Amino acid sequence: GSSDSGNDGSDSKGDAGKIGVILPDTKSSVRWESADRPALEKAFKEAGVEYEIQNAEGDADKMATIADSMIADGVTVLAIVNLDSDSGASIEEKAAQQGVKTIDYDRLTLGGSADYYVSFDNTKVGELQGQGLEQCLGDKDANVIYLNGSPTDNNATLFSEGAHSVLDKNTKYKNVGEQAVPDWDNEQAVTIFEQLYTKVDGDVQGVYAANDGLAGSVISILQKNGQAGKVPVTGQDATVEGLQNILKGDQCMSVYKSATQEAGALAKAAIALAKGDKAETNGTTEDSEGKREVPSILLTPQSITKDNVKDVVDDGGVSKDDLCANDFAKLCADAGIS
Amino acid sequence: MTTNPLLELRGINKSFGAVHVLHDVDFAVYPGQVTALVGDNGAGKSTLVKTIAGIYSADTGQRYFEGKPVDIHGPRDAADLGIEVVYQDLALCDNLDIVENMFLGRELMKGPQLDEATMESRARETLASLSVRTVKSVRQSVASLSGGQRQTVAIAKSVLWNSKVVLLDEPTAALGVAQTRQVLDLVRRLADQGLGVVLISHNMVDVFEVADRITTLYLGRVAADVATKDVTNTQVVELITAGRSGDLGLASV
Amino acid sequence: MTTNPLLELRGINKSFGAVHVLHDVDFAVYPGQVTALVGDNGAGKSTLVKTIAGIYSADTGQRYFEGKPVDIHGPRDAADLGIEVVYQDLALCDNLDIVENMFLGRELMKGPQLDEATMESRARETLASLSVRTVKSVRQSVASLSGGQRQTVAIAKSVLWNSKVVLLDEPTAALGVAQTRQVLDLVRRLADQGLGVVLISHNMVDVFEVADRITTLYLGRVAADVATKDVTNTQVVELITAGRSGDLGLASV
Amino acid sequence: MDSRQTTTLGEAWQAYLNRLRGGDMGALPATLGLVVLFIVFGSLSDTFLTALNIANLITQAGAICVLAMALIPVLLLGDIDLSAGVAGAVGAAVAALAIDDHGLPWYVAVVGALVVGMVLGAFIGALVAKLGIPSFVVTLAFFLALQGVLLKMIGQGGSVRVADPVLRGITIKNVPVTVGWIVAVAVVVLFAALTLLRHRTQVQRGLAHQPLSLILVKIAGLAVVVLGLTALLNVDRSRNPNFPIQGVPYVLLVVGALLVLFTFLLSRTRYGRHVYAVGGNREAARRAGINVDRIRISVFVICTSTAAISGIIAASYAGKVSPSSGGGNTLLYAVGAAVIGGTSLFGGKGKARDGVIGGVVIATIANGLGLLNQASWINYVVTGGVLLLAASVDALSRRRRSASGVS
Amino acid sequence: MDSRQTTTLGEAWQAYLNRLRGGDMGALPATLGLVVLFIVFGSLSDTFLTALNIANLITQAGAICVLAMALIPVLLLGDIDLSAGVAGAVGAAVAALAIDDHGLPWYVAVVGALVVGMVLGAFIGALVAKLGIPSFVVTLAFFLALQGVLLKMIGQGGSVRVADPVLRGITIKNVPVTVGWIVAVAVVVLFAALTLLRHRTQVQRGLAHQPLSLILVKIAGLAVVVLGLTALLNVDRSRNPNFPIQGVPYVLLVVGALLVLFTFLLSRTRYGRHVYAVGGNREAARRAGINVDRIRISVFVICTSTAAISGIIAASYAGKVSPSSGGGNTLLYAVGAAVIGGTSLFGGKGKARDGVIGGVVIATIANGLGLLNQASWINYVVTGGVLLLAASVDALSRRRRSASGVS
Ligand SMILES: Nc1ncnc2c1ncn2[C@@H]1O[C@H](COP(=O)(O)OP(=O)(O)OP(=O)(O)O)[C@@H](O)[C@H]1O
Ligand SMILES: Nc1ncnc2c1ncn2[C@@H]1O[C@H](COP(=O)(O)OP(=O)(O)OP(=O)(O)O)[C@@H](O)[C@H]1O
Ligand SMILES: [Mg+2]
Ligand SMILES: [Mg+2]
Repeated sequence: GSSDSGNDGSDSKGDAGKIGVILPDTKSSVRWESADRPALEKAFKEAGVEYEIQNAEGDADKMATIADSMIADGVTVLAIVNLDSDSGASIEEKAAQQGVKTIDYDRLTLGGSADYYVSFDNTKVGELQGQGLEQCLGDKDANVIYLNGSPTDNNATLFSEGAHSVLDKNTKYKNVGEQAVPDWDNEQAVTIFEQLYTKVDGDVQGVYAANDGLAGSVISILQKNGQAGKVPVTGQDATVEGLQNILKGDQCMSVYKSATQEAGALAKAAIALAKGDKAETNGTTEDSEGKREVPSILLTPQSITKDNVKDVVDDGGVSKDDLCANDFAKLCADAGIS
Repeated sequence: MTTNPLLELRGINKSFGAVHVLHDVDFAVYPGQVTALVGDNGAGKSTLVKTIAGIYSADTGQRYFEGKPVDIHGPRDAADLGIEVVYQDLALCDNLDIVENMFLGRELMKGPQLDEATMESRARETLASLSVRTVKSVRQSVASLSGGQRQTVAIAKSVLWNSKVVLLDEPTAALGVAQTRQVLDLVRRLADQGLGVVLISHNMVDVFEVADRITTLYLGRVAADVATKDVTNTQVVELITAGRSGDLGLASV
Repeated sequence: MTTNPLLELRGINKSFGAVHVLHDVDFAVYPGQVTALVGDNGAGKSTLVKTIAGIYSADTGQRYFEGKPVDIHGPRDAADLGIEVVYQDLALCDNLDIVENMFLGRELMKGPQLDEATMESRARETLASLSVRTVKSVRQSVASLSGGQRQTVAIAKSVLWNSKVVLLDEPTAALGVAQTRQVLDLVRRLADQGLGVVLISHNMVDVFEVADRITTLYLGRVAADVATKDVTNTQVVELITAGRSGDLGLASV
Repeated sequence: MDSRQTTTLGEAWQAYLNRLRGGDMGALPATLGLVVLFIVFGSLSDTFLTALNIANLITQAGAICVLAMALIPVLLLGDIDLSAGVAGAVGAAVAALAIDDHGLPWYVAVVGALVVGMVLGAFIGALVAKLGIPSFVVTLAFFLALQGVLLKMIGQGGSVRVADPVLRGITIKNVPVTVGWIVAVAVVVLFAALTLLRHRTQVQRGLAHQPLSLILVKIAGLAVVVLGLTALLNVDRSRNPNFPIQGVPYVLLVVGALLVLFTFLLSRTRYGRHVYAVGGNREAARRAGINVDRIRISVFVICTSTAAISGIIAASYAGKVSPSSGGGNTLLYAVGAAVIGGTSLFGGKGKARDGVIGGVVIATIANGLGLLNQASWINYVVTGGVLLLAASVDALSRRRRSASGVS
Repeated sequence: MDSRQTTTLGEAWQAYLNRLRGGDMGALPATLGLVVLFIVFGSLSDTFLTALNIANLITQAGAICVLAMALIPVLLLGDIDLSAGVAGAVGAAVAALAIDDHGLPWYVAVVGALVVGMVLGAFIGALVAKLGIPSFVVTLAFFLALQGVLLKMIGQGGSVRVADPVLRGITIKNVPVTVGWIVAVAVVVLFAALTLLRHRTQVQRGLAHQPLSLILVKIAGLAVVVLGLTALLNVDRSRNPNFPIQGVPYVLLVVGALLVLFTFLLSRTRYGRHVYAVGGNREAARRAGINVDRIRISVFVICTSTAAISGIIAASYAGKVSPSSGGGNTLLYAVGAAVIGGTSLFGGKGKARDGVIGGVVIATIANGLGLLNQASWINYVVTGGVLLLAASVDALSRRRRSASGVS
């Protein structure tokens, strides 16, 4: 009987099953708790289905524990954002054995047995980041530093690959330093970047940062050296921090993956499954390891620059109050956010 | 007794779990007198001392100080009443030096800072007065001291304050001949100044030399509480080892 | 001396940092004899014992055992030679019980398991033989023992093995009258069995009662090494406190 | 004379109360904390006390119980091993790669993991004992370095699958019902036989012993728990009629076997005695002729190799080893488990069972919270709060001990 | 008689060597470890010893030095505070939100952070001292619970910006050149005056004292370090001609002031004396009439409020507070720093400067490695290896101590 679980509705349809969603963590990105959870809750409540939403807090064992307890609790549809393919596959295997339908949310579980896949394309995100940096740099020759996500996170690898696939083709750009940031730790990122910056004597014209948090860390050092706004930095997730930095001109771009949109797609598919129907798909995705095509609902990420920050606010990705607090009110107004 | 006791305990019982260590112990300390507390190993002497000092809380029984009932909940309370104790297990901080240990809990201050200079001079004088000449420096950590040197520090630490009752639990056990002499003299001197002194010792020669009264504990019970002049060495040894001697001692053992 | 020493040390020097504690100490232990090691507090007696036992390594000097030069690098080596020590600071494990402490390092086994039953019976007999009657249970942790009880456990632990040399550092300091008697008798009995026994004590009465020889340390130097029958109590006390007595002792002090 | 030589149950109970009052509390305080947790979660969630969830709890607790147990000998010396979690993951990765890449059978892989654990432990132990570097620093260094090794072995963002049916089976398979019953009965009978035999010898030789009645109560208690749990787990707990799940999870046998082994090692062998001695008073142990360095090295060898087993259990449960396995707060939780169980970080005091009881406490918090479905910040707060609750039940029931001056 | 009462420099040197041999090593071993690190990284990277990088190092070391120093009083009691890092982040978040959301001036915000730290510390201390729960468990619980609180406080925005020029300036601004020189000279003069005055009193009253020559050497040493560092940092170190960077980073003043304060508190006040006493022998301290519970609570209050300053420095450096601030391995590193500096986890032994020296060691590893730009797994391994290297230099130079039996 907690306030945000939906099973207090006594009028929920008896024939509909119960939906379980396991979110991955609270640290790599804020979206899971601040966007996905409310969007999903809203959709489920409207549909009147029973549901449970939990966060594994970055711990694969914990995710397995949660899955066990959700199955014990009688969910019939289980959606997970895996922390890595193998742990995800093992959860899906257990679920399948108990007759529970599974959906891969946001991240495909390679070698898994999910019935559906709902996501943005991660390699595509990396490509957008690469293209964004290319645009900000223009035709100049540029030394580029890469600040990747956690070395233990496969998505970080995909983002980086996507970005490299764009930037490596451009012969004007030189990779002068590349480091992965353990656990996406923003504090460590500051030191790591400061040292890369010092190593090349500040001779840097562009920075690939895997998400807005890391971008913020980079900008902190650029400010210290009077370079903020002069050296373009990429980001991802369209967080308040990232968007504010874009408005200020310190950050070149971010990538918006509308959680509302994605959560809506998930909710729709899950509700359909819970009611015993099929979900509508718009393609398939290849699971290279499991050698199968997974029925998919794929969404397109959006590149965000100063010009279209407004789109994120309009979509509900961030609230205007948060974004336009204090000093940023004027910048917001300039960007047409009212 | 003509004078009233300075400190008096009545009907003290103390158990550790299932082990009943003190049985209805009555004990009194008179001003200007040395009371020797004797008993076999494990008789309960140290337990009694720690109960007086507030280290242990008694299960039952009442304490009176200068005739008034008092509650002692911890060493702090005992110190506030003017009770000072030299414990058998010494209780020194091995990580501190001699000066620091001697003034622990009553450091001398000079404004906001510790007055190290004064403390150091006073510590040095005190040790000299107790015939300790082998200590190289009073800034030495007590961990590096010899057994007797440690004991001297513990004595110096507790005896040199303005107090009304001093309890010494086997203070001369590890001391050399000269140092023992000094401590016995000190004990006598303290009593002559009007303090109540309790001396625990297994050395009957020392006990008979300085004590005015002797209280004997036998298996946690008071076997006898007599004036020194009324008993002989042999009688006391019998009281210690058997609990009774002639018509002195416990009724049925 | 007619017999050869069982254990002999020559020219031992030992410093702790800047503090020079033992100066060219020569020391010998003879089989069948009790050698008393006496000296003021801080004279270096315990340091000498620990150097013999391998707890400290000497800076210079040579050790001979049964006439042969030996190296002692740690307590294990000393034990292998048949040297047993009762330390002044007792060295008991407070988290273990009496039986466990007494057999520490030489537990009796029954196949792969500890033979608790035999160890327990033997521990009980041993304590009884040392006149300790107040110990409630030999399965009691040593942390809960009285000072004298602890000392008895330490003595029992080290004395009851087949050894050739036994060193006792103030073994009776905390003991009651009866227990002291037993330990002194034990010391004599061990010597009569042909062992070399070293007894450290500040109690001259005890020393004169059991010792065959007396070695006096004064500020880390050997002041005299004499047969008990050749000296008087007063002479020994002078040697201890002043380093010389008549023509005995250190040349220039 | 001996207070334990009482004979009637009434007297025994009185003696037991006295011992409690005297501070000799045994496993009671930690167990009490656990009972409180069960009551709290049982009343908040209908699912918590179902057979399915109890079985889940057992599998979830496996890895942390073993890791906490692995740490006990190290903690007994007053040392700590921050690297045990990651070292266990390295061991598990070795095993998984041996099977995956080299097609070796599972038992060879497990032996490989154990050997890797031993070698790592010997290294750590040697640095601590021979060079005298504080174990906190040595194992912090290994904690970091081994994460690098793991990352190298598994590859950035990758993971190694544990597909071997035996290893995977540790946590997802169950012992056949009849075998489960046989084992359960055997355990109870063996325990009864051994304790009664011991008691007879003690009485015959006039040694300190517990009253017969108390021993009978203990045997009865064990029988109720073991047989009750077996009965509960031998019922089909599946929600899916086509897929029956019944029997005792294999992991329970592994943990049980390790618990017996560790308890024997620590309380019945000379080695165990020496571990306690070194932890209680290192100098006294040295003077008693114990080779202190060897003991110090050995506990790290035991710790790290047992951690490898814990790593394998964790890998079996997650179905894989990833570069972050064993990292994060794994080790803090395991040390916390041992401490909640009653082991002291200052050495000399602790038992193998402390790790198991504490491990179950920690796993119960995660399990129970998992059923309550709260926002993640609430989960953090509640985890901390519940941990504190369990620990304060424990602390309060131990209080008299210090009040009676035993410290 | 007193070995310290020698007078010529030669004799003083001899006496110093003797003290070293006797185990009284002071700050030497840890400093030696640091020097080794500087040599290693200096030879591997050309940039390492530049003014720019030394300034980087100072800013990077700020937060961990302060956090390690905050932990010293707790460690002196033999306790631990696993929650200090996160508590510091909560304090920083309070300060940042006070400025951001409520428009309060920075000093009010900082006071707010300190108060939050004190309240948290008082809670933790009371649980440890009054209920008797082991500090490891209490602070593990707070470590978790406070992460939840932090997440709740800043969860929605993902991070709180530290835009206030004063707070941000702690790590990105520098003291004006002339002011820097004035402070540096003042520090040296003050130190010289105080030590010489003390020496004179000691000589006059015939107390134990160090030889004058040694004192002069110490003063000279301090002068060289302080003035040399000031000279180095007062040169423009910018790579960008349009944006000069010169002067001593403000954070150095903050750390220096805290170091002086902590050193005074621990070594010159009654309170400090009592902290050492309780850590050395709690029962002896109690018998000496010291209120042990009050001391135990107070160290946690000091620790957590100082941790808030550390959190603010970290936030200043990163320009924000995020939900992961102060989490992860932050605390293990800080404890490791204190231990490397020479503080014992068993209590009773340690100095404020241990935290600073150890903190610089840890920061140097990250700084040096950052210049080498290696693959992630190599970074992990090298961090571990270098930590071990620094610690073993320290351990080896301390060795004689235990050889001489002082333990
Ligand atoms: N904390 C404790 N727990 C259990 N038993 C204890 C405890 N403290 C003391 N005892 C027991 O109480 C009895 C009395 O101990 P106490 O230390 O008072 O003896 P004592 O008279 O001082 O002996 P000694 O002359 O040897 O110092 C002993 O049998 C001892 O074992
Ligand atoms: N580890 C050490 N470091 C420095 N000095 C020490 C150390 N151990 C002993 N000393 C010093 O060496 C001297 C001799 O100590 P030792 O313990 O041998 O004396 P002792 O003859 O046994 O005295 P007692 O009769 O008091 O036991 C003392 O002055 C003591 O302070
Ligand atoms: Mg006593
Ligand atoms: Mg001695």
